[in-house]
Amino acid sequence: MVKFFEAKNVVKRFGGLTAVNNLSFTVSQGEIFGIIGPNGSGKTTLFNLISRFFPVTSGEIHFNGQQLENLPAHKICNQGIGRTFQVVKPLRRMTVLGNVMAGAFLHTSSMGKARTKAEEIIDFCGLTQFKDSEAKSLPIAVRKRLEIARALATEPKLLLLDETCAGLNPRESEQAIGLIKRIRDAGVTIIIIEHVMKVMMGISDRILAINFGSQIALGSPQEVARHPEVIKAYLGEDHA
Amino acid sequence: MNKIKKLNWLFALLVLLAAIAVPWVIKAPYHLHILILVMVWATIGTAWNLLGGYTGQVSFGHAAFFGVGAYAAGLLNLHYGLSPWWGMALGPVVAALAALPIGLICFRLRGPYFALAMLALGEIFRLMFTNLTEFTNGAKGVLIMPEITSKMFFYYVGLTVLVVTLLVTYLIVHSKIGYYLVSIREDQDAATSLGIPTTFYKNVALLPSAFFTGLAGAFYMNYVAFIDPNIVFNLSNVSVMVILVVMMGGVATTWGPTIGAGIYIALGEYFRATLGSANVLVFGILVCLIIMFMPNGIIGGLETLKQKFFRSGTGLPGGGNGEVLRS
Amino acid sequence: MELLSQTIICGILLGGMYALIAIGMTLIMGVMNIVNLAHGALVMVGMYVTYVCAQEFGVDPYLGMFVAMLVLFFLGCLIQKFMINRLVEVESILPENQVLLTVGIMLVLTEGIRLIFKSDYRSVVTSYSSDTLYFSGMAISVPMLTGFFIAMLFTFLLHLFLTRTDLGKSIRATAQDRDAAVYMGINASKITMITFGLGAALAAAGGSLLLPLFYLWPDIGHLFTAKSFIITILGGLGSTGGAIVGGLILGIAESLGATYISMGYKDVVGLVIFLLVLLFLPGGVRSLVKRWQA
Amino acid sequence: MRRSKWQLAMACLLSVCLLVTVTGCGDTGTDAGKDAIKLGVILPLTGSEAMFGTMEKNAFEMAYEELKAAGKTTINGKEIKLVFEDDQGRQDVAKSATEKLVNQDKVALLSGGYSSACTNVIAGSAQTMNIPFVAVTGSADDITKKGWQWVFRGTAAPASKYTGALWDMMDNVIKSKTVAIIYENTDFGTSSAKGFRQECQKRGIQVVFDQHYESGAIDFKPMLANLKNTSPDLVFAVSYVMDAAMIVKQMKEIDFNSKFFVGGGAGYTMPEFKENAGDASEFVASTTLWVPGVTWPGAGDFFKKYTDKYTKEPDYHGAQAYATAYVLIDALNRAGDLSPAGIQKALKETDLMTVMGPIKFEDWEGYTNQTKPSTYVVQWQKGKLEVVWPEKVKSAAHVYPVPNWKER
Amino acid sequence: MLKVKNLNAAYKDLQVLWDVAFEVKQGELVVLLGANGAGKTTTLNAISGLVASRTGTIEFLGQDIINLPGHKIAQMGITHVPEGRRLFPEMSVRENLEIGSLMPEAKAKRQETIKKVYELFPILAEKRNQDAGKLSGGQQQMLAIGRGLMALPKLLIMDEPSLGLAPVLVSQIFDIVKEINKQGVTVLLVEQNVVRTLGMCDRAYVLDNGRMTISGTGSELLNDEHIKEAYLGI
Repeated sequence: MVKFFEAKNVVKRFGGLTAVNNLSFTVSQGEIFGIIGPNGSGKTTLFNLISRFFPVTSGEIHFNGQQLENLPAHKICNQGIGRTFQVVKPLRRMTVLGNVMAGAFLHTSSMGKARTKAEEIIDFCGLTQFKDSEAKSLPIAVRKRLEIARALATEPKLLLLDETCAGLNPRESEQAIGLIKRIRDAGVTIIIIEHVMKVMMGISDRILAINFGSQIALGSPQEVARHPEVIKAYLGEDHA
Repeated sequence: MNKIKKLNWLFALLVLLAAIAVPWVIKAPYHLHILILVMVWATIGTAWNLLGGYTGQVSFGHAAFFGVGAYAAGLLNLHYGLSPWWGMALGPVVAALAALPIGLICFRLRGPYFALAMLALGEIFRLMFTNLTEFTNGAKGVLIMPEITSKMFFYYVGLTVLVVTLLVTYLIVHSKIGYYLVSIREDQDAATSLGIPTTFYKNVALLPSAFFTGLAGAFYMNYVAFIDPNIVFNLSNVSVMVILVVMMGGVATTWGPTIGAGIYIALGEYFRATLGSANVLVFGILVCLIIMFMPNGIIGGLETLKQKFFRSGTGLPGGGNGEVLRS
Repeated sequence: MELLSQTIICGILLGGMYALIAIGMTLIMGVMNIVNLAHGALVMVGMYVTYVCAQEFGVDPYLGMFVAMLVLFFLGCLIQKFMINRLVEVESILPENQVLLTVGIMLVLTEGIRLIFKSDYRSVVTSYSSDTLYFSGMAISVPMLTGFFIAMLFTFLLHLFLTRTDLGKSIRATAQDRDAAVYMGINASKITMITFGLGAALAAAGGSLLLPLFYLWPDIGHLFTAKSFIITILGGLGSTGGAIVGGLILGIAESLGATYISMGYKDVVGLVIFLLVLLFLPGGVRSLVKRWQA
Repeated sequence: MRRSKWQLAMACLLSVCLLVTVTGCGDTGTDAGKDAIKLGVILPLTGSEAMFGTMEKNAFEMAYEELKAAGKTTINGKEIKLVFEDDQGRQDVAKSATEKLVNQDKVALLSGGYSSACTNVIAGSAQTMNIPFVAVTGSADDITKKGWQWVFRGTAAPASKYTGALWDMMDNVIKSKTVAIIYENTDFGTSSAKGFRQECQKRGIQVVFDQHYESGAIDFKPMLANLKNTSPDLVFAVSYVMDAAMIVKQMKEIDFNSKFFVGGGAGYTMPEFKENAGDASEFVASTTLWVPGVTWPGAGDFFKKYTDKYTKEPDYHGAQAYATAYVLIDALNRAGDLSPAGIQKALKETDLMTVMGPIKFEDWEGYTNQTKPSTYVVQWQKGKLEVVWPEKVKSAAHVYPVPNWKER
Repeated sequence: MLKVKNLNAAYKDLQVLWDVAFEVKQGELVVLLGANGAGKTTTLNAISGLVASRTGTIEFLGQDIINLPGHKIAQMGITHVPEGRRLFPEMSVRENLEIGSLMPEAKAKRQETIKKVYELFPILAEKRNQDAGKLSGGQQQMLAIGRGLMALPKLLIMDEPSLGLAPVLVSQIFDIVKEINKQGVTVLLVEQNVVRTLGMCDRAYVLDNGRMTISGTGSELLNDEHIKEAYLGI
């Protein structure tokens, strides 16, 4: 059987530094797959490898029967993978609607259709009241949601979310988590990076913990949270 | 929203009607001449704006396309004795063809490096057209004898060129392509993540930009009737001037380049007529002031003002945590 | 053979002079990321200062050069502080408006000078203007050789300044990481101002060295702006050594092009090299050296 | 907040400017239109050619004052007025200036034009608008070769005819077998070189070196070293002012000797050339249309008066403008009818002796309304520009062959 | 020594800190804890003057420094060892250290201090002529700390000195921080390694979403369940 998403022995080196070291994992359809790790452990690099912003040094990435690692970056989205950025990259001088429409144009060239679709998604993400605001004037929580909406507009089968909750207050965090769950319920598989484990515990089906680019644990949230290597990575050596 | 759109079209239609009526009101050929020049620059400005303003790829080498368009018209006449009006068909096509390899070369670079590469290419065109004397007549330039001399005729041709350019750029900008172009300007990484092939779309912006610049060049040749490489491939008088025109009017706006061209040409002409030998100096000071205080041009500046006036009341809906902190 | 060696000697001497002008630009572009199209105009203003010194007060151009450097230093500081620096606070759609501001500055400087001095061609003729050394069949112009050595000396002094003094190190530090420089207690805005002034002063020096053998008029700046860009990109941003190598490469390439292709294509050769370097060797000669060291 | 005020202020300023411009452009000149005869002169008063534009403007004004004193500037109670326009050395601006002068200021006739490019454009516009245009300096062959009846050129020779006197001298004295041509790649340079080349072919003289260059180079030595290797008898060079000085200086530096070095006008006769080239200018010859020492009546006076008045020596550009002013006002005085056609007719009938020699607009060898030029060969001798050919007007004997650099 | 009250800070139009208040006393080692994006780095940047818009009071040695430009603050004796080291990559190790001591007093003792730094980090002495950019991660971190020490700071601010380092090195870096503090330098530290830092600090504050939530001595917080929850969600 073809795996929905599979990374095989992925390695990325920058000069002498190994940012991602021989990672292998699979994600099955409909899952929320979490990736955690301390700052600088290679999570975002991994996303950049999947979305082809960087070329892999070695290893293979398969998605839906397609091999990704030799495709140009903009083709990844065509394959059905959407992503958000850790440091949000809104299209600053476009309105929220415009941002989302830019995503919606992937599958249509009609302004009307793109617009209807974008409005639906904006509604789905709870951004209706900001629809005509310029992206640069939005607060951070809205910007993060906007990024998700924009990625959703490309109709992804797999959504890569990079630190969606970082910098949000608890209320906003909860809203974001609610949104992520609704997206999953709508049939989109999600890989999510979080630094804060708390967020991951509630939503992830499985979690991959990495440090120094290598896997240190993989399993259910509870298993991972109790894994001594993870605790060590987060809290320091002698904590148990 | 749709109402606003209809109003916009209505406004455009009114402007067009007014423009069509102008020669029946202003009969002075000198004023028509100024207006014709304004339309030439508005066309180049609008074309440049598509690449520079909307796509964010600031070209310092649009003289290359302008010159190629003008020379296409001139050389047709020189070598084959064809009417230079055929150049209006050939010029833009040649300019667009020239843009293909240029795009392939220069879009490998970003930001100021792209600008510098375009600048170098523009200069290379100038030098090549100066040196290839067999083909281009070199520095002697190309002189034609216009068959038609009526200002009104040129006015309407110029107007048609401008209207077509405005219409096409407007349609491009307000379509999928336009959204993609602005996305590329705002954030290239984000654009890529949305499945936008950025280099391809930069070329998509470059081709019509070169096409219409070439069209303006061919029209210019027909109107002014004489060109030489130092004129049409000139760095400061064409490549830089077009950027100033757009910056003055409004970067990435529909009407900006036209307004900019109007002000630029009219003001330049006025200064020239009134200020004597200090005219370029005053003009230079004005350029500095505009860039320092109205970096997005007159339309951009007015836009900011409008926002300042209206924002204070409404604020952001549901601002909550998003209140803006200002010290 | 004689032709070749004469060509190369000419190229080297010319390249040395170009280099000094370009070092000013490489400083400005490397430290502040400012694409300065007014650079040639600054050279031109410097030359006029030297010219006035020579014509009105009988000061030898090689001494007048120092006056020009001082004047241009302050002029550069003012331009940076009150014009270019202001743009940082201005929100604009296109970051390239900074480039255009320098175009405006160039216009103002050129036309201002024209208003004062008219468009007349001016030159400073010195007793040594056309002295020539002959060396196994090759002719070497004395003012060019002097200029070359002074240019080299200045470059060397600048190198010492940048590597040995705290101020110089602060400039380099600001270039490499502006915020970190502030963490170290460096007043980064003052440093950028000084750097621009220094760049302008060096430009003036380069122009002044050319004065005994060249001539000047208000539009001469364009020539130097173009050359400086080519050299700066060729040598690598912010690198004094790179500017020299870049200057020499450009000088020799132009000379060879003029001898073996045609004088008319001389500038095309320079521009094509410029494009090739931009495309295939971003970072210029300097990055080659780095790669070779690593 | 401060910035927004600035923006508002700028917006206001700009809109006011625009308003003034739109309404203002129309006003200039409509008021005095009736009781003056306007003479439009288009010259580069700013930009890189302003040096010559200013000189020509000065000469025009000087001539005007003299004529005024002689009572020639008032015709039937109407005063002739000079209206100057700046073309910035740009040809689209030249077109605007032409349009303005003709359509706004309603000038009776046009003059001016420094560069060939601008002159071409003004001439074309004048022809289409049926306004007489008398070119001052622009010397590209084309300008009077199009059969344009409204375009006149009296004080400037077609570039390819600058060398008339030189060929006479070549045939009689120099008799070179090999020549080298170097020229700047401008309209004037290319036209001159082409004319020279054709004459060479006609006479079977071998052209051993033929190269053009981009003006403004610091170092001509690579080209000159190449040139040296071909050792021609004579070098013909067409250069702009300062390139000329650079070329002869560097020729001296690389010790390149030819029997005769002759410039094709332009740079080699200017005071700046002598000043910059220093002793390298000695024995350099040039073809030219005019020198202060020429025997035409008033030439020396003009030179002296101009030098006194503007504290700067004029060159042939000044003389061209000065003579043109006389031609124009002469024609206006003779014209029975001050309509364009009347003036055109009067110009056609011109036969006037000026500081540039006799001016007579004739049709010959495909040229229309073109004065047959008198050209000279001049040579720098002991720091002075001496006329050495034609024999009958010479002010000093020619030095030929020129001594080698090292033997001076 | 350092007293922060009602500190609000924003990047452009994005507010990051809300009424942050804390205090560092002479000779203390104080730690700021918090998740990613909680505002730790912003707090430090606000203190050293690199955030454009900030309001409130930051009192250092009795003087309010909230409106001073960054370089003035550095000249007063606050030295910042920034996140990600921020070395001058194309300058040698020695030059990096020299750049650290531009202020008059520090400059007077430059040679002395360099010697001390070399003693603290012998590896730097060995590589003194190499470009900083070519050092390994750990060496770079040492250089960053060394460069900070060169200013003879009254208050040393360190932002995640253990970021991206191998465990062995992390431990080494903490030992050094402790050592520096022992030698009398007041230290304000931002760290992720909760256990290690709580173990060695005098006091600690926890930032959450730009607001101060918990504060106390190291040992108090070490046993606080909230900490664990904040980080691990268990």
